[in-house]
Amino acid sequence: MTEHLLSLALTGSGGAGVMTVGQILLDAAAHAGWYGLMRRSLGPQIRGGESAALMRFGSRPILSHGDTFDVLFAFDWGNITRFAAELPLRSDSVVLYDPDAGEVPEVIARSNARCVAVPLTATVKSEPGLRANMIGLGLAAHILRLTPADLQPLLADFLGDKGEEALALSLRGIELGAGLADALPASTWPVCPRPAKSEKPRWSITGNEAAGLGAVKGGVRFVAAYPITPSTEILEWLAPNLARLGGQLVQAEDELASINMLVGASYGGVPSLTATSGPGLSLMIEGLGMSVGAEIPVTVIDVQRGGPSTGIPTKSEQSDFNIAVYGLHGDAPHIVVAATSIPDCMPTVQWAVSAAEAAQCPAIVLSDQNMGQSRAIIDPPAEGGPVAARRLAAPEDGTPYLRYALTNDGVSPMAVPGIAGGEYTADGLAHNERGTPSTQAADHQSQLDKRQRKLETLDCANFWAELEGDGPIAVIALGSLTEPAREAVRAANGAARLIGLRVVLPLQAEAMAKALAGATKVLVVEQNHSAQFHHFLRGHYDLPPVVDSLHRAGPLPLRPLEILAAINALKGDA
Amino acid sequence: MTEHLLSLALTGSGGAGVMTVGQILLDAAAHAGWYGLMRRSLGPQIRGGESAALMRFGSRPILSHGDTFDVLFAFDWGNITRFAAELPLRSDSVVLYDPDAGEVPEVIARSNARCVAVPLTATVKSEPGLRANMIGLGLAAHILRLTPADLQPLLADFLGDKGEEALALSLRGIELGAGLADALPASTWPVCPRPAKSEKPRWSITGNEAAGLGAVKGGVRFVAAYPITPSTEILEWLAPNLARLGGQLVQAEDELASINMLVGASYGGVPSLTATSGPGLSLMIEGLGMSVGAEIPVTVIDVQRGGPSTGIPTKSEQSDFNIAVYGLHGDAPHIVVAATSIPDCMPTVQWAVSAAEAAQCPAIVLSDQNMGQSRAIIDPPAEGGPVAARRLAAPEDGTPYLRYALTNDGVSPMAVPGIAGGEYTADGLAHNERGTPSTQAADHQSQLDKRQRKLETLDCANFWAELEGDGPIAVIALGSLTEPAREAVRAANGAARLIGLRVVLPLQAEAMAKALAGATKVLVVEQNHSAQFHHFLRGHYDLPPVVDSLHRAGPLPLRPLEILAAINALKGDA
Amino acid sequence: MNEVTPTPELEAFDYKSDVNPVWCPGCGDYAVLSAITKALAELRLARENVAVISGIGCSSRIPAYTSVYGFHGIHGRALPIAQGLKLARPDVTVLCAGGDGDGFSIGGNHFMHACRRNIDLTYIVMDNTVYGMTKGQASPTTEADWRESKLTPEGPGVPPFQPLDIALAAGASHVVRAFSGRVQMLTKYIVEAIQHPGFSFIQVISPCVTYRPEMRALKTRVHDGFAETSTNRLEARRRLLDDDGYSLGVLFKSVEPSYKPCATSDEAVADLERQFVL
Amino acid sequence: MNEVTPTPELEAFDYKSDVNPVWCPGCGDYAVLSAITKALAELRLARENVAVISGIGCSSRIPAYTSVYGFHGIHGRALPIAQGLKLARPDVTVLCAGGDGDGFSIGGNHFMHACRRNIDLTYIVMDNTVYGMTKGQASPTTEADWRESKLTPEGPGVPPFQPLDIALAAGASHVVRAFSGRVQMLTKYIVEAIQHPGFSFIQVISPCVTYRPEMRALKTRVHDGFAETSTNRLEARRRLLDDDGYSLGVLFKSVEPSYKPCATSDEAVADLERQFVL
Ligand SMILES: Cc1ncc(C[n+]2csc(CCOP(=O)(O)OP(=O)(O)O)c2C)c(N)n1
Ligand SMILES: Cc1ncc(C[n+]2csc(CCOP(=O)(O)OP(=O)(O)O)c2C)c(N)n1
Ligand code: SF4
Ligand code: SF4
Ligand SMILES: [Mg+2]
Ligand SMILES: [Mg+2]
Repeated sequence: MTEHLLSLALTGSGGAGVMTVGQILLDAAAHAGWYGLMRRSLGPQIRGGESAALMRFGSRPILSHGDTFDVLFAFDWGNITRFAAELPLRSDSVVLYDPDAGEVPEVIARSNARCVAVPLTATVKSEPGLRANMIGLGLAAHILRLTPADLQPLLADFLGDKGEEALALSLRGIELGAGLADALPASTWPVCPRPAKSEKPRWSITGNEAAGLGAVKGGVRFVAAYPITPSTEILEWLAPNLARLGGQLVQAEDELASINMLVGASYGGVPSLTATSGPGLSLMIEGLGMSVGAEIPVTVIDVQRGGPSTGIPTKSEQSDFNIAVYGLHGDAPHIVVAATSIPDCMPTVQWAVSAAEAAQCPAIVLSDQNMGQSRAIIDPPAEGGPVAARRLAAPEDGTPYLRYALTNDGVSPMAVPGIAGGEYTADGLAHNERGTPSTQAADHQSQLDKRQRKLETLDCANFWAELEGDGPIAVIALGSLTEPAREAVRAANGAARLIGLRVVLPLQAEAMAKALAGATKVLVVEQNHSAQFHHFLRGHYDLPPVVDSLHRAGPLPLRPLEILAAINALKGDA
Repeated sequence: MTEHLLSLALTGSGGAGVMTVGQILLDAAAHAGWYGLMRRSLGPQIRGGESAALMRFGSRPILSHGDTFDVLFAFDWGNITRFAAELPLRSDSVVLYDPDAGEVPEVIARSNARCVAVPLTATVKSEPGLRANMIGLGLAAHILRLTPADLQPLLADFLGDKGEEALALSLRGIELGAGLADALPASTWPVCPRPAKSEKPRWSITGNEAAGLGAVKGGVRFVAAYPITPSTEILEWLAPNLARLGGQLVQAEDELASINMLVGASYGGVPSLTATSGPGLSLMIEGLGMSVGAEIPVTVIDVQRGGPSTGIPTKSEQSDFNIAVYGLHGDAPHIVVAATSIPDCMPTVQWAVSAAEAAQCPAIVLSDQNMGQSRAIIDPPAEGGPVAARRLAAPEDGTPYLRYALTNDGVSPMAVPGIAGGEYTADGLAHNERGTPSTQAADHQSQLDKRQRKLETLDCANFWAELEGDGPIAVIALGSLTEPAREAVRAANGAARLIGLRVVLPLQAEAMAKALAGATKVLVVEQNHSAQFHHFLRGHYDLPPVVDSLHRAGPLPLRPLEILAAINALKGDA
Repeated sequence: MNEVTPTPELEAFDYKSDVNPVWCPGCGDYAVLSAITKALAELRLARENVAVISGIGCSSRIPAYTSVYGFHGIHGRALPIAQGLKLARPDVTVLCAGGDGDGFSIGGNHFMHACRRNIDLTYIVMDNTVYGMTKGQASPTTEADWRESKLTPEGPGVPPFQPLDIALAAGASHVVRAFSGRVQMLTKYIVEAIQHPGFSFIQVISPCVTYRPEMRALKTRVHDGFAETSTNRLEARRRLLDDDGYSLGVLFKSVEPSYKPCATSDEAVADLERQFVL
Repeated sequence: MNEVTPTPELEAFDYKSDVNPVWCPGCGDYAVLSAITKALAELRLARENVAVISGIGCSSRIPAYTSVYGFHGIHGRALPIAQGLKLARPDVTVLCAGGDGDGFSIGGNHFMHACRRNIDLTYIVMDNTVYGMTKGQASPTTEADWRESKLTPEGPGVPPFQPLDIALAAGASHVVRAFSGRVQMLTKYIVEAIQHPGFSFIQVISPCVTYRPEMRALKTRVHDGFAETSTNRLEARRRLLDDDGYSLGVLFKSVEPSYKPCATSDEAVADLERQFVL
C-alpha cells in the first residue's frame, strides 16, 4: 500500500508500561491532527505480562491495520517470540531497542530491518526517579514529529492524583527521550509530515465503546449481562451510561439468565441487549430460539475471540459466523449483522437493535476482539437507524386480540403489559394466531411463513453492505476485514470491487445480485479456519463461476497486501 | 406406488384405546408373516386425548409410510380436525366408522372415500362388560385376514394380570368384531393375501430402542441424561439395559450437566452418550465445543421434533440440521450422521459412537420423532461398526507425553487416568502439543489443522450413504426421508437415483462426486421449512447445474408420491 | 406489588381464559389456577397490569389459562424472564409459576439467585414430586427410593431437595408452603405474597394424579405446622429442622432490601457522546 | 477416596508441573496449589490415579500446575465433569477446583445437585469474592456495597451468597472453611476431604491481591471458629447462624449414602437383543 501512513509497534514486558505510552501517543497525535488506531496484544498473564501496542497513524481516517510496521520500538525483549508473528517488519523498517535488554533476537533480526540501539536503561539510571516508559514516550513521540510540548497537556490526566513531583519526573523523562531521538541521524526516521489540525471535532473511541453507544442510540434501556472477554468493556461502558439515561444494567448469574432476562424485559416493551463472546453465545442459543418463536426482540453483540471452546479469549477471530447464522435449533429466522470497522460498531449496533424491534426477533451483531478492544481516532460516525420502531398493538373492544396475526409483511402488532385488551400469552410452542399452542400443520406452517416473511420485508436499504469500485473481481469481506479489503481493492487499481457485507441475515439476494453485476470472479475474505463465510455465500447466493476463498484462523489478522496478492492471483487465473 | 401393501389408520379419542389395538394388530400381523410399521400421532393432552395409530403392512420390509391410507377406522370423531391432515385418503379408500359417534365429518368426507358404518357402540351395548377397542380389534384384524385365533395368543401379554374374566371378555369382543367384519360384503376390503411366515426371526423395535441398542453395541457404558420428548425412550431403554452390561445411566439436573458428565466419563476412558431433542441440544452446545477443543469423544442423539424453541414436542421435523452441523462456536469440526430408517438407528448410532471414539470428537446423530417413536417389524439389522477403537497412549519413560501430538492422520493417542506417564491436563483453551495453553498463532493453526485432518482421514467406507439406481436425477434425501425417497426412485423407473446421506460431517467429497457421476439434476429432500440441507449441499458440494429442493416443515411427512412428482417435474424441465 | 388499580367489576372467573387446560382430570394444578384467579380478583388488579410467567411442564401451562398477560417460556428459565420483566416494568405485578423440575432441577440456579436478589415478584412452584409433562420421571423433590420411573428403575437415589430450606439459605424474604387441596388458604397466601414487597416463594404441594396417584392421600397428611409466621430468618430455619415436609403456612416473612439497579437520571443520548470528543 | 497405591518416593514437589502459573505475584491460589500437592504427597497417591478438574477462572487454572491428570473445563461445569469422571472411574481420586464465580454463579446449580448426590470427590473453591480472570467484577460472595467494578458501579446490591449454608441445606456431607494463608491447616483439610467417602466441600478464602487488595488483611480476621466438627447436620447449621464468615475449620462431617448408579451385572450385548425378537 503506497499511501502515506505510519505504523508503529511498541512492545515490552509487564510493568514496562507500553500501553500507557501508546495511549498517550495516540491522544497526542490526535490532538496534533492525526487519525490513528491502536490495538493491544497481551500475554496470557492476568496482570502485567508482556504486551504490545500496535499503532497506525495517518492524515486520513485509519480503520485498518497495515501490512508491516515502519517502526518497532522494543522496550525490552520479554517473551517476544510470542508476539513476533504479530509484528511483521520490512527490510526498511526500523527497530529501536535498548542494548541493556539484550541483543536483537533472531525472530526480529531475520526481517533484516535496521536495528538502532537507544540507551533506555542507561538513561533511566542517569537521574533518580525516572521511568523508562516516559523516556520511551518522548522518544516514540519523535517518530510522529511530536514534541514534549504536545505530550505535556495529556500527562496530568494519565497521572491522575499522583502529584506534582510525579508530573515533573515524567516531563523530565519525556525530554530525555526526545533528546535521545534528536541524537539519532535524521535518516533513522520514516518521513512523516505533521498533518493539518482538524477543524471538526474528532472522537477517540474503541469498538466496544462505539457498540455501547450504538445500543443506547438504538433505544436500548435494559441490559442483563455476564462478563466475558473481550466483550466486557461494552457492558462496563453501558452500566453507568444507561443509568444516565434512566435505563439499567443487571449483572446476571450466567448467560442463561441474562438472555432470558432480556426476553422478559423486552416482552415488557423495553428494548434490550447484551454483549458476550463465543462461550456465552453458546449458552444463549436456547433463549434466542425462544425469542424467535415467541417473537420478542433482543439484541446480542458477540465480540468474537479465538475458538473453539474457551479458545483464545484475548485474541481475535471471526469463527462464530456459523453459530450466529445457523446456531438455533428448528427453523429460526433472525437477524445477523457484522460491524465493518471500529466506528461502524455504533451504527451497526444501532441498526441491529431497531431492526430487531421492527421484526420482533433476535439480532446478533458480530464484532471481534480486533475491533472491540482497539481504539481509533475517528470522525463522529453517521447514525445507523432506526429501521422502524416496534409495532405496538392497539386492541379494539369486541375483536379479540391476535398476538400472532398473519399480516402481509409478517409483522404482528405486539401488545405489552399495560395495554388493556392486549392480554395474551407469549409462547415458544407452535401456536395459532392468538398464541394458543397448536400441533396442527397449518398453524405451524403459517407462523413459520410469517416469521420468514417479516425478515424478507425488512428494508435494509444501503445499510446492507459497504460497496466500492466496480472491477471484475468482487472482494466479499466479512465485518472487520472490510477495511483491509478496501485498502487492497484500492491498490488493485480498478481490478476489483469491494462488498463489505454488513447484513448477513436476512439474505440480500437482490442487492447482492446488483452489486455482483458484471463481476466475473469472487474473492471471499474472512478470519477463520474453515471458511465459514465462504460456504455460506456459496450455499445461499448465486455467485460468479470462479470463487476463491482467503481465510485464516486468528489471531494473525489478514492484511491488505495478502488480500491484494489473492486478487492478483485471481486476475492471473484463466 | 403400485406395490402390494396395506395401510391402515386407527383413530379415536382418549380412552378408546386405539394404541393398544394398533400394537396388538402389529404384533399379530408380524407373527403371521407381515412386515409392518406403526406410527403414533397424539393430541396435546398429557394423558388420554385423541390419538391415531398410523400403520402400514407389507410382505417385504416396510420402512416408510405410504402416500394415503387404504383404510381409516375411526372409533369416534373426537378432535378429528386436528388429525385430518395427517390422514390422506383416496376415493377408493375405505372409512369405517361408528354411526353412533356421529356423521362422517366434512374433513374426511371430502376425500370421497367409501364410508362404511360399523355398529361399534351398538355391539358394545349388546352384552355386558365388552370394550369397544376389543371389538374394533377383531374388526380391524379382518382387514389383514387375521382371525381371532391369531390375536388370542397376544392378548394375555397385553392384559397383564387383569385376570381370566377380562381375557374372556376381550376374546368375546374380538369375536364380535370379526363377526361385524364378516357381515360386510367382501368388496369392502382391500385385496390382502396373507404373506408366508418368516423362517428367520424378526424383531419388533422402535427407532428409539434401536438407537439404544446401537449405543451399547458401539461400546457406550456411561449415559447422563435429562428427559425430553421424543427422545426419552432411548434413555428409558438404556437405563436398565446398561445396568445389565455393567454400565450406568445417571439422571442429571439439566442438559448442561449431562453433556459435561459425558465429557468427564469419556475423559476417564468410558464411551459416553446422551439423547435429547432440540431444546436440550441447544443447551449442550458449549459442552460439545469443549469436546472438540479438548478432544474428548462423546455422542449425542438428537431425536428431532418441531421447532423453533419448544415447538411441537410430539411431532416430527428435520429442522435441527443447521444447529447440528454449524451450531458450535469457533472452528469446531465434528461428526454428524443421520439415521435413515427405524432399523438403521441401530448401526448408525453404533457407527457414530465408534467414529467419535476413533476421531476423539463429538458425534451428533440425527434421528426424528417419526423414526424414534414408531415401531417396525424388521429383519435384524447389520452392525454399523466399529470404525476403530479409541487410540490410547502408551507413554514411554523419558519422552514427555504429548497429549495433542501432531500426527499424520490427526489422531493423537490419548492417555486416560490410570496410565502412568500419561498425566496431562485436557484443555478447551488453545494449546500446544503438550496441552499447555498457548495464544500463539502457530500452535492454534497446527491444532486446528490437526483436528480437521483427523476427520478428513476418518474412513466412512460404504457407510456414508444409502445408494440405489443410476438415473440422471439424483435424489439426495436426509435421514428418515431416505426410505420414502427410495420408494419414489423405484417408482420413477430408471429416471432417478437415490443418495440417502448418512454421514453429513465429515464431508464426503470424493464419494459424493462418484455417486453423482452422470447425474444431471439433483433433487434435495428434507423435512424443514428453510431447506437447511439444500443450502448445506450447495455450500459444500459441487452439484450438477440443476438443483431443486423439496422441503416442508413438519409434522406432515413428505410422502413418496410427492417426491415422485418432484422427480417428474425435474424430468420435464429443459 | 404495585399500585392497585381498582377494577371492582371483575370476579375470579374473569381472570380465567377460555383455553382448555391440557391437564389430566383431577390434576392439582386446577386448584392453583383457581387460587391465582381468586387472588387477582381479591386484589382487584387490572388484567393488563398483571403478568404470569412460566417455564415448561404441565404446571407451566398455567399462564394461557388466565386472562392476564402471560409468558410460557422455556424449561427452567421462568425466573430470569420474570425478573427481567419486573426490572424493566416495575409497574407490572409479576407472578412466576412452574413445576418442581422446572424450578429446582434445570432452574435451580436461577431460584437461588432470585431469592438473593429479592425482586418484588411472587414465585409459585407446583410441586408434584415428579416430571409430569415428560411422563413421570423423578424430580429433585422425589423420594430417593421411588422406583416408578424407567429412567431410574432403582429410584433416583438422591435425598430430596428442600425448597424452603434452600430459599431461606439463599435469602428469600417471604417463604410459604401450601397445598392445592386447600384453595382458600392458597388464595390467601397468594394475596399476601403479591402484597409482600420483595421475592415471595410459595411451594404448593400439587398432586400429579397420573404419575404420583398416591399423592391424593396427602390431604390427610398436610397440617398447619407453619400457622405462625417467623419474621426472623434464623428462627424460621430452626423451625424447618422439625418439618416433616407437610407443614403448611407462611414460614417466614421479612421486609428486606430489594435489588435496585443503579440510580437513574434523565440525560439525553447526545450528552453521552461528549465523553468521546477529543 | 479409593485404595491407596503407595508411592513412597514422591514429595509434594513431584506433584507440581513445570508450567508457569499465569497468576499475579502474591495471589492466594499459589498456596492452594501447594496445599494440594502436599496433601497428595501425604496420601501417597500415585500421580496417574488422581485427577484435578476445574472450570474457568484464575483459580481454575490450577490443574495444569499439578503433575497429575487434569481437566481445565469450561466455565461453571467443573462439577459435572468431575462427577461424570468419578461415576465412570470410581478407582480414580477426583479433586474438583475453581472460583467463587465458577462455582456459585454460573455453576450454582451443579453445586447444589453435587451436594445432594454426595459422590465421593473433593471440591475446593478458591473464594476471592471477585471475578479475577475477567478483571474484577462482583461475584456471588462479594459484599452488596462493593463499588470497585465498572459493571456494578453502585455495588452488586445483593447480599452475599453463603456457600457453607447452601452446602449444608443441599446435603453436602463434609463441609469445611479454610484460608490460603494457612497452608498447613488447608493441607490437613484436603487430606481429610479426600479420605471422606462422599462429597467434600472446602471453601478456601484465597485473596485476589489485584482486584481485592484489602483481602491481604484477612489473615488477622480469620479464626478457628469451626475448630470442632459437628457430625449432626442440624447442629452444624445452628453453628452457622453465628458465623462471621471467617471461622475456619471442618464445620460438618458425616458419612452418608453416596449416589450409586443401578446395580450392575455382566451380561453380553447379544443378551439384550432377545427382547426384540418376535
Ligand atoms: C431444555 C429442555 N429440557 C427438557 C425439556 C423436557 N421437559 C419438558 S417439561 C419437563 C419437566 C417438567 O417437570 P416439572 O417442571 O416438575 O413440571 P410438571 O410437568 O411436573 O408440572 C421436561 C424435562 C424441555 N422442554 N426443555
Ligand atoms: C460461558 C462463559 N461465560 C463467561 C466466561 C468469562 N469468565 C471467565 S472466568 C470468569 C469468572 C471467574 O471468576 P471466578 O470463578 O471467581 O475465578 P477467579 O478468576 O476469581 O479465580 C468469567 C466470567 C467464560 N469463560 N465462559
Ligand atoms: S401428568 Fe400429572 S401434573 Fe401433568 S396434568 Fe396430569 S396429573 Fe397434572
Ligand atoms: S487477578 Fe486475582 S485471583 Fe487472578 S491471579 Fe491475580 S491475584 Fe490471583
Ligand atoms: Mg413436577
Ligand atoms: Mg473468584
